[in-house]
Amino acid sequence: MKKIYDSAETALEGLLEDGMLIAAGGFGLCGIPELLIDALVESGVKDITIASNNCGVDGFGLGKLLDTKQIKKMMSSYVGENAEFMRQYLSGELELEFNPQGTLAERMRAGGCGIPGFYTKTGVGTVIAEGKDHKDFNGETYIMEEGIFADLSIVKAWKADETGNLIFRKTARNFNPPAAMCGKVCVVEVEEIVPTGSLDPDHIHLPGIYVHRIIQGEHEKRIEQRTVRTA
Amino acid sequence: MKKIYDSAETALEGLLEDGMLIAAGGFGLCGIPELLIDALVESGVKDITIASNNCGVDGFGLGKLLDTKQIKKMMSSYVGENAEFMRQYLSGELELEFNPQGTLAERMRAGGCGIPGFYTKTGVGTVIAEGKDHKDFNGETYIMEEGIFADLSIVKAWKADETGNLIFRKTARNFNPPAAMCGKVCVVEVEEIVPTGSLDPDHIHLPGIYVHRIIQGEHEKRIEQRTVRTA
Amino acid sequence: MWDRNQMAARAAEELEDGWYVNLGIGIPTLVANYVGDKDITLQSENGMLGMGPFPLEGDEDPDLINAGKQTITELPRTAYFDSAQSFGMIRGGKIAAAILGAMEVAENGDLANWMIPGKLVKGMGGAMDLVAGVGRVIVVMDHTNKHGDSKLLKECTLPLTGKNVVDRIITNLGVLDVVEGGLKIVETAEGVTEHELRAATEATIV
Amino acid sequence: MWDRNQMAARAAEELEDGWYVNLGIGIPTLVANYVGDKDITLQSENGMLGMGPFPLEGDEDPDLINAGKQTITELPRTAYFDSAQSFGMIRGGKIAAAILGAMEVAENGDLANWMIPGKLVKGMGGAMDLVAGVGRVIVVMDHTNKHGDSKLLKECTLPLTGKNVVDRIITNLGVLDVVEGGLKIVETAEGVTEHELRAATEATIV
Repeated sequence: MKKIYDSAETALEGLLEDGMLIAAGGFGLCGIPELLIDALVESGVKDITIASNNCGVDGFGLGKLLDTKQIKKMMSSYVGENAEFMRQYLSGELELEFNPQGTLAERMRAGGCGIPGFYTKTGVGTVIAEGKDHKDFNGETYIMEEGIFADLSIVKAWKADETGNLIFRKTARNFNPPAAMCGKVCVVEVEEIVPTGSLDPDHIHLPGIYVHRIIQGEHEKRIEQRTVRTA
Repeated sequence: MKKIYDSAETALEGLLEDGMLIAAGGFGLCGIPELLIDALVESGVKDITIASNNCGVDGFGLGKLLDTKQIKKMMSSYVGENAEFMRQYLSGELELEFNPQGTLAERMRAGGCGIPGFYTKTGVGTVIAEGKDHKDFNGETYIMEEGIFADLSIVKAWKADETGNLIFRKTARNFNPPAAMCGKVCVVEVEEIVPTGSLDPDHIHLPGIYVHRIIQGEHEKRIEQRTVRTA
Repeated sequence: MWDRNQMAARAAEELEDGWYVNLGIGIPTLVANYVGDKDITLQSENGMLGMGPFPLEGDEDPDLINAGKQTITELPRTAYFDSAQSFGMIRGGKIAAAILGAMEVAENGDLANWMIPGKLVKGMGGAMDLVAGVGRVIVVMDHTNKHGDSKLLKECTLPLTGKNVVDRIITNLGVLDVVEGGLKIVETAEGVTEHELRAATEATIV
Repeated sequence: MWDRNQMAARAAEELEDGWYVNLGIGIPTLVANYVGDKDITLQSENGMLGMGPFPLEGDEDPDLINAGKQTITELPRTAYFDSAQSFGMIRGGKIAAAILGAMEVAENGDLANWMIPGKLVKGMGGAMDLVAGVGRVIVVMDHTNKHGDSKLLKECTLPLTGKNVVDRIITNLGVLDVVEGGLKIVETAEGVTEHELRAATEATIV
């Protein structure tokens, strides 16, 4: 079973459909699937819903799909610092389902783990809780959140072996494993594909069972807030 | 904050109480906290409930606590090959709450993650589902399982640094991370304590935030079913 | 009539290239010997994908066992993870098929393989999760018990492992599918007639 | 009256040796400069424990950022993990305290810090999870907004981040605790009288 594809475009072949739900890894611009996002732009797929913590920034990352109006709805925790995201939301052009960051991550993991619902204290007593099942456990109130079952996951890792075992690097791991887990099909872009057997089986962050297609490519890895200290 | 203790006995000091709930890592005899189990036997703590996939074997691992009748109740998925476990259960001396293996692991993780309940398909239509909340999602029936919140976790890892960052080895990882996560206090025994900074931060399986006390010691690591092939 | 190895070989034909598969204890374990050049990755539900064969004498590692607690080896593709992650992938439908043993299978796909009340308490281990979660459940077992009674029943008498979960049954007498209304014979073992297979089966054959 | 750094220094006094702590964006970030020789481990909720200072020029790593998307560094004790694990430890109560900024705090401990309807949509990020999960929620903020109005209110007017979640408030005027019936003054900032603090506060002071 060959999982390696030669480009983002071919790796997405046959997987795209208007109106689909895509789970995307990354936090801000860190660990985002740049190449697959570009291929989504190229594909012209539209009316998509994206579950992703952020929506990139103006003109980069998932922000590109805002510019082309391909996104119908975002499931996110954070809008800040993306003017076009806020504009489309406030003008009603874009649907936005706010998810607390931890709820979003857990909903993705839950979907990947066959858990259709779980209870959390997060958001109780806020707008997030409106319309959701409430239940008491040991005298405290919790709300039910549902697992996310995506049609497609797009993910960025550092290294993959040929069977799709993945290793992430530092805080670029973030939402990538849960996003990868919750998709019917998961496509991954990496900086390097290494021969199977060259990764220590105890160092693998996400086993290849979650990974269906892999591409290797160059990443810009733009820094959102370059901050330094003086020596 | 010094987390390193010089023996299993001192590491458990002040933590034991009759009737308490203890989550234990390990699968069969693989990755079990041998030294902490021995210290529990020595302590004489009684009427304890243990959440652990197995209960060791006759006379080894958690089986020792069966021999001394310190266990009131087990929360497990597997009894097989432990004659005393089966005998005490069938004679009514020991309570046994059967948990499907994946449900047990997920219940521990849920407890550690502040999730008091989640839905699963596992066990629907079986005795496991009796008395549990049922709920339909997308036309399929699921049951609710509750998070496990243990008073104490006892866990075996391969290496720890001085801040309690843990690395496990091969299939000895098993229930250890979820068991570690669900305890109010978590005590870990390892084969080697290494200086903080000598573990790659991307290779850590369980961060030290979950770990309160650490001991280093010698492990018998008994093999339950020695099987070999001929060359 | 098939022997254990022939049953395992027949079960191996069920597996497709690229699948991740979980094999139960007993005859299902033997299936690994018959996958040939298909690219199959075996899961051991105690926390491993890419399970290799038993070790050579002297290479046994107490930290490396399968779900049957047997010493095993790793492969170049192996990855380790914890039990919560392992059953996450099972429950989440990432495992294409499980091949399991059984005490009883009913004609509606009910499966019983974890206890005989008051007599034998084995525990369900990971079987309840597997039958609830994996893509396809294939049972491999003898057609009858040691008393000669059919293990393919109208209804299970033992506590269930799962309800309506079995897709296909491979026995020493042949292969049957669970379909609307009962079991359907897919093929008979060498030297077994359809009449013999029917005679040995309590479950409705449609 | 305290300046930003004095507020951060005062907030640092809240932290106890051995704690794992989450610091929000803004003034809370400055708290890290004042922990002294206490053994504090900082969590960055995007997937890191043991957050170090900003890098030296030229050492910035795009794969190493904090929850404010700023480049940071690692420490000898650092461990990385994914977002589900990160919020698992937050929700599970493993983080001893969070120090956060706020737009409004009510006298019952309600907190609002994520949006102004129709005007500013920032998003809650991880704040809702933090206030619901951590052991102790400490708010650090200016006592009044730019119009001079109290940010310590009888009731929040903005959409809530959490209900009854704030334990202690540190402002440029002093320190207040959320108690039965309202806020209780713990101390006043240098040069601030209790009268001045009361006058600048809309919330009930008990």
